[in-house]
Amino acid sequence: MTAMTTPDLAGPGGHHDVSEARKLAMWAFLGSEVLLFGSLITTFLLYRTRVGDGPSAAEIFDIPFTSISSFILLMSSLTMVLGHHSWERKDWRQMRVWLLATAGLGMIFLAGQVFEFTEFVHEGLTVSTSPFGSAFFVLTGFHGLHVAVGVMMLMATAIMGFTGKLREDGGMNVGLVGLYWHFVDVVWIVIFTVVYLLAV
Amino acid sequence: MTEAAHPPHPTPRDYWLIAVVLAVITAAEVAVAYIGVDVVKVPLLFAMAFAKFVIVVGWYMHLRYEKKAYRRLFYLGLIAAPILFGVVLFSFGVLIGS
Amino acid sequence: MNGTERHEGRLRVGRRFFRRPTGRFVLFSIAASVLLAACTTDIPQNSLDPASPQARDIDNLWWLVFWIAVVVFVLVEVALVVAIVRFRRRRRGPEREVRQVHGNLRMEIMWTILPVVVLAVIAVPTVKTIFDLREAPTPEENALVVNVIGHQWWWEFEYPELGFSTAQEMYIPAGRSIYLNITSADVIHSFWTPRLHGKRDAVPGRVNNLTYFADEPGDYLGQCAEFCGLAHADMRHMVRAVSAGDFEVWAAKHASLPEIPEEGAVASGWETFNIICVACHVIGDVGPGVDLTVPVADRLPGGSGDYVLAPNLSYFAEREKFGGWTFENDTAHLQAWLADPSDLKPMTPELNDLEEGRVLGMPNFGLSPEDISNLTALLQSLE
Amino acid sequence: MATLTPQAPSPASTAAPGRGGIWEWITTTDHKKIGILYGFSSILFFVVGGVEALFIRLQLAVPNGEILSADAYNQMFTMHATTMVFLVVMPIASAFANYFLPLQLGARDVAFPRLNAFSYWLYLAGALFLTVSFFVGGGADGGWFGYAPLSTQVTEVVRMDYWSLGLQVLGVASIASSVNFITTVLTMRAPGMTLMRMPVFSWMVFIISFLLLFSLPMVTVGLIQVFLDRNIGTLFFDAANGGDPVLWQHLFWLFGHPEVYVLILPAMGIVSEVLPTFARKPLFGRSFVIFSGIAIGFMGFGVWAHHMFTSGLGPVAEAAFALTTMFIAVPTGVKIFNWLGTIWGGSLELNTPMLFSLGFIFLFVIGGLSGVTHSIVPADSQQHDSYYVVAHFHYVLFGGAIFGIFSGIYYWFPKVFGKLLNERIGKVNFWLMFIGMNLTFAPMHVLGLNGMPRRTYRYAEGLGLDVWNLVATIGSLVLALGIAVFLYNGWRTFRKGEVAGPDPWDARTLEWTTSSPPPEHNFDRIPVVHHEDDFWHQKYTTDEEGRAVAIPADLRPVVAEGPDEDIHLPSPSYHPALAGLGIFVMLLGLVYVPWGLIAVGVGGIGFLWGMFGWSLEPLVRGDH
Ligand code: HEA
Ligand code: HEA
Ligand code: CUA
Ligand SMILES: [Cu+2]
Repeated sequence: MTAMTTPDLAGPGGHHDVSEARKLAMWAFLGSEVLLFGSLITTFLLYRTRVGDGPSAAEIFDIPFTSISSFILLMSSLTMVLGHHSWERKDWRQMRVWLLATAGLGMIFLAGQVFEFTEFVHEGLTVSTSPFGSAFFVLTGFHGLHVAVGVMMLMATAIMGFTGKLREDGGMNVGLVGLYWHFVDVVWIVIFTVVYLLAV
Repeated sequence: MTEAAHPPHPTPRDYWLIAVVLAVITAAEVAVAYIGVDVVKVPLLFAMAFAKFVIVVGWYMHLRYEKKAYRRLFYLGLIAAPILFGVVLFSFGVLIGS
Repeated sequence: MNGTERHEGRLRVGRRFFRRPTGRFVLFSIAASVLLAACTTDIPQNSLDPASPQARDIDNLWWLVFWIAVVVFVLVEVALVVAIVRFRRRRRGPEREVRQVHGNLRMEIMWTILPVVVLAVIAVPTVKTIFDLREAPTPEENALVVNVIGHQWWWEFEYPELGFSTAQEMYIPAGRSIYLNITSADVIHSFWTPRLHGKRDAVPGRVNNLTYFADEPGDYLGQCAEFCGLAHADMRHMVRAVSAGDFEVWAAKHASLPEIPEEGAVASGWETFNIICVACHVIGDVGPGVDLTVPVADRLPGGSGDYVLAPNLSYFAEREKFGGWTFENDTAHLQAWLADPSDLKPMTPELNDLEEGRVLGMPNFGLSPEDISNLTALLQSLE
Repeated sequence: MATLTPQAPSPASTAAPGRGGIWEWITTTDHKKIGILYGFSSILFFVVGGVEALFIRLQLAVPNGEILSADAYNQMFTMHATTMVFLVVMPIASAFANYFLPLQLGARDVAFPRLNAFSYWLYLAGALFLTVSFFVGGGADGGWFGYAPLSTQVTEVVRMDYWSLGLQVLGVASIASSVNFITTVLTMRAPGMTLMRMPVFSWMVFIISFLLLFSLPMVTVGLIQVFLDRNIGTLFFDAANGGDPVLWQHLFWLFGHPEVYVLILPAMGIVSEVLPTFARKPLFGRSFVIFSGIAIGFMGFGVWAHHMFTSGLGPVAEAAFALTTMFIAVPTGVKIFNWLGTIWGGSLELNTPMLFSLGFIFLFVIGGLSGVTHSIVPADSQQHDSYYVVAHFHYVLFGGAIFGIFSGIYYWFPKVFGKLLNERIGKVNFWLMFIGMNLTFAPMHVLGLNGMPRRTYRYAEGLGLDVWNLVATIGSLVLALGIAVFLYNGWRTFRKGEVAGPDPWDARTLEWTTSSPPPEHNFDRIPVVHHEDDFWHQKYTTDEEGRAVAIPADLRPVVAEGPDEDIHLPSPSYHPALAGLGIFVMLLGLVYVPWGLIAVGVGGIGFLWGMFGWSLEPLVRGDH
């Protein structure tokens, strides 16, 4: 915080740049989200071996399956950044394609998660089987929730792109949605390692 | 408010390249998880996850190209989290135990 | 009039403050409250009236820190009051401007370093005492182990080496180390006997330790200190330190089964006990007891039968008070309790779930007056 | 609110005229109106929380008090603390921040006016939701830090559901306004207003925004876990099945300790504004006051486990946290000493705002020193969860935060409402509160050392507690009288207060350059800043000795010299309020799953409607 006193941040005066401010706000919010997921991950680390009578991580995880869905989510960052690129160039048509592709990949990921959850429940792991189960479902479920919100925002922006309501200083813009989306992806990178790969 | 040191923004070609790198690391991660020796496995996995993290945040989220203020906002959270949670886990004996 | 003259004039006013009645009153009340807290010895839970080496260590540390704090307090507050009195604007009138001082680096450094030094002085004995008090008794000390188990809303005391358990009153031999294993059967409680030691939380699923050592035989009152729900206020206990000989006698009594007469009111009470009370309570070997040979660390809170559900009543009559050491153990209170426990002590037995091991109070069984007097007779016979 | 007659619209303003009345308040996106909304709501809840406190004190006046049942008592202190902390001190700081941050920075509004409105409505939704619980199944009764597994026990009773959901929503509201304030500070300062020239109050708001941003997520996760343990059978805090209740303590206090600095730093900011104004001297060691605030912010994240000294952390962790805790006294001391330096050699005008600030210093030092005695772990094992702790935190919270806030109210009231609070009544108000406060809370030190545990609805005779409890109760009545006098003062002032000019105190910062109350657009022209305390430098210069010399009015520089431009004020919008209402309905529904799911649906629709409407409507209507 100390170094923020550098004069390069001196107020720009009355006419502040709205989209810059939004980006800054989004970064601050994401900084806060780091602590949110940090707490969930910490809970998981504390409970990952407390499996009680229920199945353990190693017994039920299907690493190849999760690797594929992780890969899909990772690639959605690529489509996202390409959409962002088109948005910056004001190529609305391409932008819509990439945004919808991103939303699509996100939905595939979510479908994978739903499938995974039902599998686990069948194999006897629910939220109330063991602290491991609670921590696992709440952590990954929370991440899933973030993905779902991201998908909704992507769809909304894409639709706004169709109807021409999307302006550069609109309340939601592709820049912001992009930051959020990448962040959700980044969180999954950590979850994939901490939750899945460490259990092998 | 021009920060002269800004490197040029990546192009779509760069984005695709980065994606390939990310894919390769992911493959390596899975491989290490299965065949790695226990002593090196955990640090290696964390190193690779960290690399992916940095790549996505730096290039896809353009943090490399942003103003210092943005970076600091995010870094604050990023630095606080491992320290605080490290202490919590330590007090539960998790870090020493496993 | 130049500045210095004016300032001297004001300083005098500052001195005068403490000679005025208000000033004296302020000083007096501060001194008085300190003395009252420190010097009264007939307060059963006075944390500044130590009766054990541990409590004495804490007490010494407290007074060191207290007096340092008093010095800081006096310096800062006197500076504040003097500044107010000396520099206050007296009369309305044309504004007299003062020098615009922006700061002084040397002073900043000084008042950063000085507190650091003071705190460093406090830190050394603090850290030392933390580690000292954590030390478990050595084998030579031949400590007596007592498991202290918090329940909503009473304390259970197990003597695993002696093979029995009791409730509300913890007997210990004076002059011998007692090693406490503190845990809980339900929510978090905190075991606190101020004259013997600081408090330690009873956390379900964990065992916390504390060493007690009563210098002299005597009664030491204590109370649950962590909020644990409805009757947290009524969750007290009494530590009875007795001589080694008396302790032997007491332990021998508890290690044997109480005798119940074959007939009379007591016998009828025993019948009722075996029909109703036995669902939760233990007398002798009757009732849902637990296996004391299982280390307390290996037991789980909750429904697995690892802890008893209600106080052991084996030698109930020896207790001075019951119900979380809250009510006189006399006929009137016992009968009132049996008639409607929740009327005496706030509890929510309607939320009990014995299967889950959840007991939030003794239910009202709608006992007849006859049952009540028989049960009272039974309880009073258990000396 | 007759004093709020809208200012004559500035010719440059393009804001759509409001429809007036209630609707104007519901749809407002003006940071000043939102600030006033926050202010009045918190005063209202202050009375609620205060009356709860009075019930507590009346119950404890004599041994075995019988005014409240144990059940009612437990609700009282839980809701008293929850109300005071989350519905009074935090939002009232938010009130000041909303109103004065833009004015002190020389800006027309905060960075995101509609998000700002949304924060308020979310706060109100959470506050009403928590308070409503009293009338439907009972207020929360698990203590303000809701230790698990007590808070997750007995899931068929809904009380702690209200608590966990309500706090959750208040947390989201706070995160939103923190993001808003951070962005405002970083992007909206007037030209020339470097960070080091920023007024100290704005600095403290900036700092607490970071504290909230990084501490609220922890408790959010904890609250979710409590809610899920209660409602869907997760096992986070279920020791019987391998969960660990101590995890909750970490998550709560990782938030809870930074939170107490969130409560005190704004008050310290206020004191740092008031003292220089009425000492007629600049703040002594200004940069040290600011940096010590930053230091407190950082260190505040490293001490949380001092609330868990008796939970069995182990000696290493206990020693470590004892050290971090006691050394937080150093930056705090720096502040205290610099305030002393500020008044030393000044010309002190002992009016009400000044008295409250001086009272703040006096009382906070006491609370701070008892805080340091808490950090002595062995001693804390006696003090913890006793009335000694209650004494500590009321000295810092009431003597500190509330006194600072009262100072701020007396100081800024004329700016906000254009009228001065009465001085004579103000002094009576101060002395009643000062005496009452000490009568109430000083005896609690003794009570605690005499072994009185907190959160006990009754105590037995003969424990040496009777006298001091009675004194405390009498003190609380004096305190109540003082606050009643304050309420009367406010009410009287609205009716016949003395009209204040734009700058009644001859103050130092930019908010005093505008009219009282300020026009809707704050500044006709955005000021250009050349100094810290810029306004003072417009009015004064110094002679060779460094004494202030007033600059004759006709020689003063032009106050506002920024570019003359079109002023775009954000248009009113009902969407933030609608989204807030939606959340309120959803919350109610969540408590009563499954049939409450209908309400969740209805509320969800309202919420989404608000959000979408919000993101589709332009910030400034008629723009583009
Ligand atoms: C405004 C809120 C506020 C503030 C500012 C503080 C400030 C401090 N607090 Fe307090 N605290 C609370 C609110 C606050 N606290 C609350 C609400 C609780 C109880 C929660 C609950 O259980 O319900 C609590 C509880 C609490 C505990 C736990 C007690 C227990 O439950 O057992 C501890 C333990 O260390 C503690 C310590 C401190 C310290 C060291 C400071 C320091 O920051 C104080 C520093 C200030 C000074 C020391 C005075 C000025 C300095 C000088 C004049 C310099 C010279 C001084 C020295 C050399 C010593 N506090
Ligand atoms: C900022 C926070 C804050 C504030 C301001 C206060 C203010 C007060 N508090 Fe509280 N308190 C807490 C925070 C606060 N408290 C916390 C965190 C706890 C811990 C709870 C827990 O353990 O979970 C606590 C607990 C607590 C207890 C301990 C309860 C227990 O452990 O059993 C007590 C006991 O005396 C108490 C008393 C008071 C009193 C008398 C006031 C007084 O200062 C109140 C003054 C206000 C009034 C008296 C209202 C005046 C208004 C009127 C009289 C209106 C008149 C109406 C008209 C004219 C229309 N508080
Ligand atoms: Cu048990 Cu409080
Ligand atoms: Cu704290």
